[in-house]
Amino acid sequence: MATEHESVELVGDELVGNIARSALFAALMGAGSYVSFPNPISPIPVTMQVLVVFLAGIFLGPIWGGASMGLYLAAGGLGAPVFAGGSAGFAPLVGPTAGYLWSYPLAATLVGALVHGGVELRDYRVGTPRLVSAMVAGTLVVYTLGTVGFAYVQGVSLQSAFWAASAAFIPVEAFKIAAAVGIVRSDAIAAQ
Amino acid sequence: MIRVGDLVHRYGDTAAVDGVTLTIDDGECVILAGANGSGKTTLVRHFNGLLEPDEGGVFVNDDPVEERLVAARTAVAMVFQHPEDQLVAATVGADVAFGPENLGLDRGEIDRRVRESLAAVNLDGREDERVDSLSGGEVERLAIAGALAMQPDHLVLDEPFTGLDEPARQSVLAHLSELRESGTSLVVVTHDLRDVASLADRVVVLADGRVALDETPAAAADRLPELDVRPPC
Amino acid sequence: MIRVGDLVHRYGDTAAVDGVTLTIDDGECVILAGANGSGKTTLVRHFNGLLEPDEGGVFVNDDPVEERLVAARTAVAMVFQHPEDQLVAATVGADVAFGPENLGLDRGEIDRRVRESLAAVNLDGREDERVDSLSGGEVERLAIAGALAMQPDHLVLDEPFTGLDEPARQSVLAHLSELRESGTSLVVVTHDLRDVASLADRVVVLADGRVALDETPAAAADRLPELDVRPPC
Amino acid sequence: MLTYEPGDSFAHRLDPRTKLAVQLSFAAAGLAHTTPVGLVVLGLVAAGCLRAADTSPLSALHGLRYAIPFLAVGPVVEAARLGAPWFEPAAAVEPALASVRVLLVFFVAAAYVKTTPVRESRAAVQRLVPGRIGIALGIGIALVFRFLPLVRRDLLRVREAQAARLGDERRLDERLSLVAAGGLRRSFARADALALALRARCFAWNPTLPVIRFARRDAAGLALAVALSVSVAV
Ligand SMILES: Nc1ncnc2c1ncn2[C@@H]1O[C@H](COP(=O)(O)OP(=O)(O)OP(=O)(O)O)[C@@H](O)[C@H]1O
Ligand SMILES: Nc1ncnc2c1ncn2[C@@H]1O[C@H](COP(=O)(O)OP(=O)(O)OP(=O)(O)O)[C@@H](O)[C@H]1O
Ligand SMILES: O=C(O)CCCC[C@@H]1SC[C@@H]2NC(=O)N[C@@H]21
Ligand SMILES: [Mg+2]
Ligand SMILES: [Mg+2]
Repeated sequence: MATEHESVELVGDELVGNIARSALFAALMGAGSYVSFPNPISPIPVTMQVLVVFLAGIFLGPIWGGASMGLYLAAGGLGAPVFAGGSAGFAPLVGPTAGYLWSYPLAATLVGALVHGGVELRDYRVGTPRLVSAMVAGTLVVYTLGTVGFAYVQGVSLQSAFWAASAAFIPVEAFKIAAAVGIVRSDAIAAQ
Repeated sequence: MIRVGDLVHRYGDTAAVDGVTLTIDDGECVILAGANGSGKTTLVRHFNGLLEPDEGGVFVNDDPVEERLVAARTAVAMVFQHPEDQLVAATVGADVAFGPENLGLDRGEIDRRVRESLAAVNLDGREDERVDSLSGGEVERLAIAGALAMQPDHLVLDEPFTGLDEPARQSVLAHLSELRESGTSLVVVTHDLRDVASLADRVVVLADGRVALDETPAAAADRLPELDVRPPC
Repeated sequence: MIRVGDLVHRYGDTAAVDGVTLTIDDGECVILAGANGSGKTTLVRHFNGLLEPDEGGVFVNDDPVEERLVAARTAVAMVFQHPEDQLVAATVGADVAFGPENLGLDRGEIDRRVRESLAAVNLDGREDERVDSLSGGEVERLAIAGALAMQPDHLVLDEPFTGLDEPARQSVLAHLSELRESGTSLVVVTHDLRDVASLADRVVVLADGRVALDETPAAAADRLPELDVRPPC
Repeated sequence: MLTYEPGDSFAHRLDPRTKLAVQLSFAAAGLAHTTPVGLVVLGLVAAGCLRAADTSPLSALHGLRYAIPFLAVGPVVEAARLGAPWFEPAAAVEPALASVRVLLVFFVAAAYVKTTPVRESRAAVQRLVPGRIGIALGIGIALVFRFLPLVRRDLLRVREAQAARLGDERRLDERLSLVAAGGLRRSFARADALALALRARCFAWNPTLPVIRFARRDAAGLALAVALSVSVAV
């Protein structure tokens, strides 16, 4: 019995935990894009995705926050219904919202790095100004890539892309940043 | 054989398991009972090295668990309190295959184990069904199949009957007796002996993280109520 | 009083509740039994407007639920089948206080209710513990406390005894009888009558979304097994 | 919603790697040839893919209905003017071609989603991405598929739990952060339980991978992928 499976190389405990959390955050991201409201001035819907991007960076840190968003894109690309409105497959990754989607891993990594002050996971309960500026920086990344992506894929100018795909959302993001601060400030999640 | 010696497990300052010594022989069926919070779940998680002892040691087939993790985890399979959280794949067949795949078995052997384990819980032929379309009793049985596919010497079930209706309970119970016949030893965690007493060789009761009683079901019956465990009726 | 008339609830094409008519009087204790998937949970979720009828209507104290949601939710409190679904706050005390706070009560009254409800489930003095460090049975008890703190006219409990140890079960049962004495009506959902039969005025059994039996416990006992419900023993 | 459906169409029987190659090269070819002629050719290829997947273009369109507004908006914003003549059709041509291209990519991707089960996608990833990263990625992807319905249900339950105790009486922002915090707490709990389950079942770096095999019919798909890639270069 005991010698039967000598060659099995177990994945380390800590890593298993991180993989599980990344997968759960990717699924949470899928749930966050399912909650999508039509936006009166843009064809792109208002979703909770960006809120989850912030939370992934804050709670999982730069490395695993970024990894979970990468996992989100991979699972969606292979057919999990995790993109806005429950759509799935490779197409959204090269479609009009591609810029947004590809920005998520970068934004989560950036938010995580700014909150935790480096690649190591530290206490995420930092001061509000730092928390907010980290998320503002993340938002900038999301919208820069989102606008550029829309312009490139749809063959329109950057200016049109900005008005069509980005402008209408800015106020909504402030609200998501406030919600994220609220969650961090509450004692909802035990310090890890 | 599972052997636990002077085991202590602390969460922060409080000891959830507080000096337990216990042996579970091959082929035995042991009920591990005790009040809510008495440390049952914490104790069994040491049997296959999911938790590390703060003091004392755990041996499976005479190997120390911490040093021979793979051996311990193939010898002791576990069905958790919420079976839903332990299914890792989206379809029935893929979920049962997960354990054997990790053991690096060849494909023919994996397929054989998947078929046999599903048959053991009456889910044969349903490999391609989606996990989220199963009923509560079916999810419980699928979790058991996933554990069986490891071909364990010991199967640990943490409150396997909660939420199951009478036909589902009967069916799980019937499968457990069959397993026992075939030589697998069983550890069933519960605080209600009414459902499983018929199956058991021994009843071990925990109170505040210590073994308060270790007897045959008949001998234990009288003392169960004072230990906050429901006796068989 | 809760009154349900010709209620139909469909998930997609299949009717989980398929024409149920039922009245629960003030101060009554009704057991709602039935096999897994017979529609019990779906039915009770209409009592406080968590689901909307596809056909038929639900009235609480003669108000239509859909039009008077707040009144219905004040009058009908609910313990969910999976208690961990029900917790909304991070600590024990904050969770129990959630409902009373929403009722706009003053702080003294809220604190009093929190204390009393926790005492009823043997969790007194544990206000500051985090919900994620509780054991399975303790979570169940906390969920019950949260509903008790609403001091409703009707209390609906969906399989409340599954994870409870004997003292907690006894304590909850005693508290339920007290509530009943004081005029609160109770609806207990279960597929196992052994724990609650003593309390009940009536047993209503669902099968495939329809009322298959509506009797006193004594009169019902014989027919329960054929409806996949465990009779009292 | 667009999801996998069991079946035995030609595309169902292809190796997932072949299908991935076709998708990638198709998207690249679309970017390279956004001209009327190029798009007609690609349109034929896309029709062929749908045919191989036994999917009618109408049902594929239905699965994509959410994406349609995007495709209309590009041409409209680009042609709109803030003064007379208000609308300049010529400016809309290029964005319109871009939209057609995107639509075609959607069709081809729909064929993949409809014909490829998670198990095969996972196997493809674990073979295409080398080493431990591939193993972890493959499992991670399978876990996302598995936990998506649970997480969605959890969020719904948190909302219901609040509503049942009159949480709807609270302010909107408070409610939202309560739901988000509740969902987050449940997700962490699920992740911890899941990690335990993975460890109990010997989650390892060197598992036996699910079988996928190139067969003769894959030659046709791979030839198509090569042709599309070559067309990008010329
Ligand atoms: N992760 C944890 N962190 C802190 N304390 C914990 C943790 N898990 C369990 N405990 C505490 O340890 C004690 C034993 O818990 P355990 O889950 O082992 O009990 P149990 O006997 O399985 O109870 P139940 O019948 O309710 O499932 C309890 O008091 C519980 O509150
Ligand atoms: N959200 C849902 N979507 C689709 N079908 C559902 C949903 N919830 C329940 N069902 C189906 O409706 C039927 C009734 O379910 P319900 O949960 O009301 O049963 P129950 O009597 O409470 O069973 P149990 O004893 O297992 O809790 C079942 O067949 C179930 O599969
Ligand atoms: O899943 C997709 O297809 C991407 C949708 C992108 C939505 C963007 S993200 C930034 C902005 N804020 C929102 O609420 N929606 C848009
Ligand atoms: Mg337990
Ligand atoms: Mg139910």
